[in-house]
Amino acid sequence: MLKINKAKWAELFAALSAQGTLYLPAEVDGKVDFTVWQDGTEVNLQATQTAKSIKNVFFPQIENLLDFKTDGLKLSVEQRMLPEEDTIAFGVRGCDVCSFEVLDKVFLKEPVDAFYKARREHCTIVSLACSAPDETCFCDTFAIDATNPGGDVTTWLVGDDLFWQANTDKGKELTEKIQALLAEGDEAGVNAQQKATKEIMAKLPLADFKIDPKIPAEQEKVFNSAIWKQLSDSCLSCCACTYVCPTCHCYDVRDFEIDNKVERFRCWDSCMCKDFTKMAAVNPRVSRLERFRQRYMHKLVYFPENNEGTFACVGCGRCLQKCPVSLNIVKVAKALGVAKDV
Amino acid sequence: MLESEACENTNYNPLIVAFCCNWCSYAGADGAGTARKSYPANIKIIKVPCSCRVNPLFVLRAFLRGADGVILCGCHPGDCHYTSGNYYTRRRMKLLMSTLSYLGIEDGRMRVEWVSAAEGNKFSETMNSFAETIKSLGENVKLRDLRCKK
Amino acid sequence: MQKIAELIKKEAESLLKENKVTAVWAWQPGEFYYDNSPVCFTAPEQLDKLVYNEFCPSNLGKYLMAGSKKNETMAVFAKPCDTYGINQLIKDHRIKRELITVIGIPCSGMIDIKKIKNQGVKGIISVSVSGDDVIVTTAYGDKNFKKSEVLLAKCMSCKGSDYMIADKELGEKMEVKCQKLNPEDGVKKLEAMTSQERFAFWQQELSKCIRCNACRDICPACSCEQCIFDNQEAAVAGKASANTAEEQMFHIIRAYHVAGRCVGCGECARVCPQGIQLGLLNTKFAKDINEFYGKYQPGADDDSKAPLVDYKFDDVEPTISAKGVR
Amino acid sequence: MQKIGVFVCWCGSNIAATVDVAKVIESVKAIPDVAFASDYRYMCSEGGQDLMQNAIREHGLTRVVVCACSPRMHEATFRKAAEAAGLNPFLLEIANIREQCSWVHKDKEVGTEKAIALAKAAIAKVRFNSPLQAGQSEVVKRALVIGGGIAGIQTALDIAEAGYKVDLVEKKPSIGGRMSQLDKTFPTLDCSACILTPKMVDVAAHPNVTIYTYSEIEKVSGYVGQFEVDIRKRARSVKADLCTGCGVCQDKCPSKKTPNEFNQGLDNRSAIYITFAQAVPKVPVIDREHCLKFQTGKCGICEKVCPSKAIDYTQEDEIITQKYGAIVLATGFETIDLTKFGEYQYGKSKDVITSLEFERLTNAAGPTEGHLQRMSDGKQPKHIVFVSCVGSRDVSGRGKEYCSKICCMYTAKQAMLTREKYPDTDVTVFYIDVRTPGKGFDEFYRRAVEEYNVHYIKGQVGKILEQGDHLLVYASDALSNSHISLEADMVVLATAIQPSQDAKKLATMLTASIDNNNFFTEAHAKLRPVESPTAGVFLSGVCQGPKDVPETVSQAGAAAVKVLGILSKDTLATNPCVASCNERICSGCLACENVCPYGAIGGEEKTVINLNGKREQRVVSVVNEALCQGCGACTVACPCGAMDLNGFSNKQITAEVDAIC
Repeated sequence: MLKINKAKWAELFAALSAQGTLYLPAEVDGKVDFTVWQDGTEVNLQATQTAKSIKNVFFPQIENLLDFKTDGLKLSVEQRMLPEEDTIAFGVRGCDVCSFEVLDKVFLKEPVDAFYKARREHCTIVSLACSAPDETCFCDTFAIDATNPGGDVTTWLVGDDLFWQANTDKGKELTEKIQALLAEGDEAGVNAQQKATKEIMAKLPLADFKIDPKIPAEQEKVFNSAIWKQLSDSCLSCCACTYVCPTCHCYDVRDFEIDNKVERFRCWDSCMCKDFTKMAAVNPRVSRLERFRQRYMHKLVYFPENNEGTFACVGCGRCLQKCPVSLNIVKVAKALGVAKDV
Repeated sequence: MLESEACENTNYNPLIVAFCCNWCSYAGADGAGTARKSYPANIKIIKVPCSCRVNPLFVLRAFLRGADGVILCGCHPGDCHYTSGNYYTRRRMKLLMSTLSYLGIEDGRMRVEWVSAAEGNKFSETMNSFAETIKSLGENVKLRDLRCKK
Repeated sequence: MQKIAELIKKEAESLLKENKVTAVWAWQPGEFYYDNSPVCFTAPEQLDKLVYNEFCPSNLGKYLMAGSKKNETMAVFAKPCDTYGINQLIKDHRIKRELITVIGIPCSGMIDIKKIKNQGVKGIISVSVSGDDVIVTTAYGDKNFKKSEVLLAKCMSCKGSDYMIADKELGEKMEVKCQKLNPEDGVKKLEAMTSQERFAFWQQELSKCIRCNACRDICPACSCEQCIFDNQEAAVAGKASANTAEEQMFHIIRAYHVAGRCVGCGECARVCPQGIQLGLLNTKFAKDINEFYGKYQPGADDDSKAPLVDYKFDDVEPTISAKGVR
Repeated sequence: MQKIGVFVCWCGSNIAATVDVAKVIESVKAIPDVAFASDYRYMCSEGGQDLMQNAIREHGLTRVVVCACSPRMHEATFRKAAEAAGLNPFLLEIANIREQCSWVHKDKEVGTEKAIALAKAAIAKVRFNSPLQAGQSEVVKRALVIGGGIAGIQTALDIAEAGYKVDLVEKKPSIGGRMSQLDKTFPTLDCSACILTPKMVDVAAHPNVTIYTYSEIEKVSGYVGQFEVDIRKRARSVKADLCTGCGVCQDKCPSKKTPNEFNQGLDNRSAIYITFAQAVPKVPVIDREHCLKFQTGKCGICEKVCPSKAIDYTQEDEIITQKYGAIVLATGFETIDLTKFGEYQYGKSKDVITSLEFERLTNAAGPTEGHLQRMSDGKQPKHIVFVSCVGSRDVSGRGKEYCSKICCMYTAKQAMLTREKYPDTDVTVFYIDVRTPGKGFDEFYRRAVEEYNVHYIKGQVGKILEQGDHLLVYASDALSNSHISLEADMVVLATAIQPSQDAKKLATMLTASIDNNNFFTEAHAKLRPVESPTAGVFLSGVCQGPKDVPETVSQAGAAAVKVLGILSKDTLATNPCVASCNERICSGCLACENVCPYGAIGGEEKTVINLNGKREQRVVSVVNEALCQGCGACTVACPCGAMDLNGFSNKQITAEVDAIC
């Protein structure tokens, strides 16, 4: 295991940044979010959670796909360039790392999403283990080990030292490039931190929250549950949960017309929205109940059913923090009785 | 400062959208035409039945799409063809202008003027003075959608 | 607050038992004490889940819209500030007055959990409030706060303990005890800046927007069947932020559409997941309206003419002076 | 996709001199849905219209854009032509490339570029035009004439003669107006009363005419063919049906200190009075402000002396509500206030009078029974100075910039008549210019100078001072470029005239526009001089601009003809450019109802299909298309865009904005 002292982090970030665009959690205007590192960026590795997820980096909220141009009566189509620059996502927590597994199952399956794939292939993920989980965290529910978050490189922040361990070829390649900055480190500190963190996690309110892996099989029963009405009645149908969720991946394709040009772009969408997926003029899920149910059925039932039991949730807890009316997947799962709340 | 740069650039020809009510200001513009009172060509008029038909959305849309200035002309208060339309315009636009200023948009990018059907002269003078103001303010960069580059 | 919670429960029980209403809107607890959600109770046996404490900021008025269309009789518990929004919804014909029973409940201010968490508090296990003392028990140890220092911004500019509409009032009126904030102070501060500074400020604020529409969806003045920004026909529909200009447009128009109708409940700013200071925009409109057209408090009644659908012959002209819009 | 036809007019050289028409054609042809584009020397000519109609038929055009003069000129022409070719007339738009392009820009390149931009904006708009069907509204076969002077009387008579009912409303207790105050009329010198009185009698006696004197317009609503008007008939305190007009009441009335308006305040009248001897109706009215009975409760003499028991102190104002198909404004004029012209001593010296006062002074029925005498001492003036252009053609801001038109002639008349009746009286006229364009006018003026020896001095009077019982007039003589001063016994000011004070109020009620001087604006200065821009409202007499009697009478007749054009129809096509509410998205907030100036919008609880395709019951806005005038105030008040305006829809305007920017 390698390590690097806080005193040398600035050098580390500069070195990483030389390898590609470096995204890392930084504080901007009182909020910690993934930001492109530059000299002077206020890096924050203490925050349990970035406000928005790492999804923004791989699957940005808005992305131009192609342009149509007219010249008199002639029409030409121009593809937008694939985003093929090298990037490094640094300081990604375990939950967010696992969100790629979910997104990969969507975007890398046929038909492959070329834009996502290009970004994904050109990115090296440097994860950061959790040491101070919050009450909203429940990654453990999905067997995610926040203390050993994986990715191409795993890092642990113990005291003023950042411990560094390459996991994949990509990770090793990156490590070699910055080898000069890293020193040999002792695993004991990391192990102690992992143990302490797990003890804390056990004390948190959601420690016992588990989702019954058998629920996909009970699809019909869950779908027809009477509880949806009461739950959805309180939902505002905003998209706050969707947009902060690291695994939600729906998008809409729209055109922006400018004189003799049309820019076709995609932008995030949410199944909670009234105007989501308009078929024959209207959203087939006409009621708030249906739309609300769809989001949670998708996360807890349909997605695992189609993807070897993987839930479309990584327990990051962002929706618990951001919902204007404090509705969230935990409340829903518990209300539905699919939680094994021991 | 953007402002001073634009001042020096004498070739800068600001794009101005003028919403004119059918009964007074559009007729005033016609009057300016009949009297051959010129004003910059980059001022383009959109006819609306009454100034109260102008939604702040249209104004913002014009800015978003790259207009450097938007001017709204209607009948003088009290003379509205529809009795009270311009009284609503007055409140609506007052608030919109105040808010644009509050958002840090240059004062003067938007203007409201009352021009009657008989005031061809005033129409032309107003347009000339507005174009001058916009010229001194320079290009609208603050409200423009970057996709709409001209 | 505990005492009031009991009164609420009793009232809800009698309303449902005596079939005076078919539904009662109140709050139910969440996972962490501070995350209560609005809920609709339809049977007395559900009421053991009813909660009322310092974490019930939501205005329940907007939830009455759906039932109103179905001619359902509903009761709603409303804090003094909530009654403004309810009046506004009645005025906008989104709620039928005759269908609803408004029960005023006293409030001594709601706590902003973000203020607590922003001080580095993590792993909250429970919160207990007694008078001005707030004890937060966390997995990392206990933390103490003064309630008056961790109130929601909207409570620090509380409009008072009077109900603008109430068929019945429970308990005794309470006051919010804290250093009072005037929402207009923030606006004045911005107004005093230079144009460039203001632009820079709003660029930063509005560029945070992710267009989740939470501000709109919580707003008691935003009660349209279909928001113009969701209407493809309106040519302003936008889901995502292409650049700040679109965000500016959305927020200007939203503030403009609620101008003279915004009751100043501060919910938009509270629910914004990005922490945009939306109140600064709505309060600006309110301040301008008060200055230009005379004092007006939306939601104080359900029949006055809103300033933007009204006029006077001698209204101030939209002219520009050297110092800006006057 | 639409098939749009674009037609670019040269307007001779009016457009073609500044706009490269061929280039405009070339540019619009490159727009995908432009199926046909052509230019023509005069699109409004028969040939131009044929070109358009043939193209519509041959190319199956679904939309048409005409790049030509202002839509105010020929939109109706082109729409009619399009309709004749089978295209809904509202699928045509005009790009105004004359008034708003070629006439205001000189550079051909700039003009061409702008013309292309305007054409593109019109094309962008027309794509979203929808076919509109004009509805029909019934015509109420009754006209209203506001103002009972010669203009109103003539208009009312002409309409009545054609067989239609007409109501004549006059604010004063009698009809007759200004003309009844005049002594003689130029250039024929007929006695004004002698020619006016028969007309007054005719109109009063006409079975189709109802006269409301001492009445004012209270409220106007509705639209052409269907105006609804409230007339406030003020309480006369005299029962008109019982009164015989004997005049005993005014003789016996003890309150006789009220300035007599009819004589321009030169003498006093009683509190109960008949305006003048030939008044129609010849029924007195009690001026309650000056009546002892009303002010103190004591008196009641008139009631006691009235032989026909016609006095009624309890009478109250009456509101008469009546529907009309058309309205004529004939509100006339008044002289301007001279307080800002201190140099003339008007109001300070009793011997400085206005020309209208002079008319009363020389009239046999006036305060001096026609004897020309000074108001100060009753002596006959030996030297009179007339000052023309007092407040007219005044750019100082104190008076009026316009020429009052009638002053030169009546000054000549007054000077001439003075000289004729009092040959020993010396008459001097100061003038800026003498304007005499009219039949027999210049001859008349020359007679005054040559036959009657009236001294005409081109120059302006700078100051008048009182000196003993004389007036000292300081003036400039522009021809000799010298300052002169002369003594006068009387000075007559040819005071500028201005529209009656009521014009502004009426303009607001009728939504008829007025110009900077409060004269009503005509729909077109040359081609529609008697029509106001508001459909169904016409202009008669000086309320539209200064006129003499014959001009007034001819315009009065013209206005009557325009009214008859409406009244002779059973129905009128309504403006289809009205607001419409999309009930699916209307939230029922009714902000639209609050701003509608016509009360055309109301909320209704309705079962509507909601956005999810389901039925639901809620309040929505409903537009009464017959009442809606299409201003669009509601469309902006509506936050969700449910309310839209035909012909100027959100989409159309947005498309124009996008095309321009």
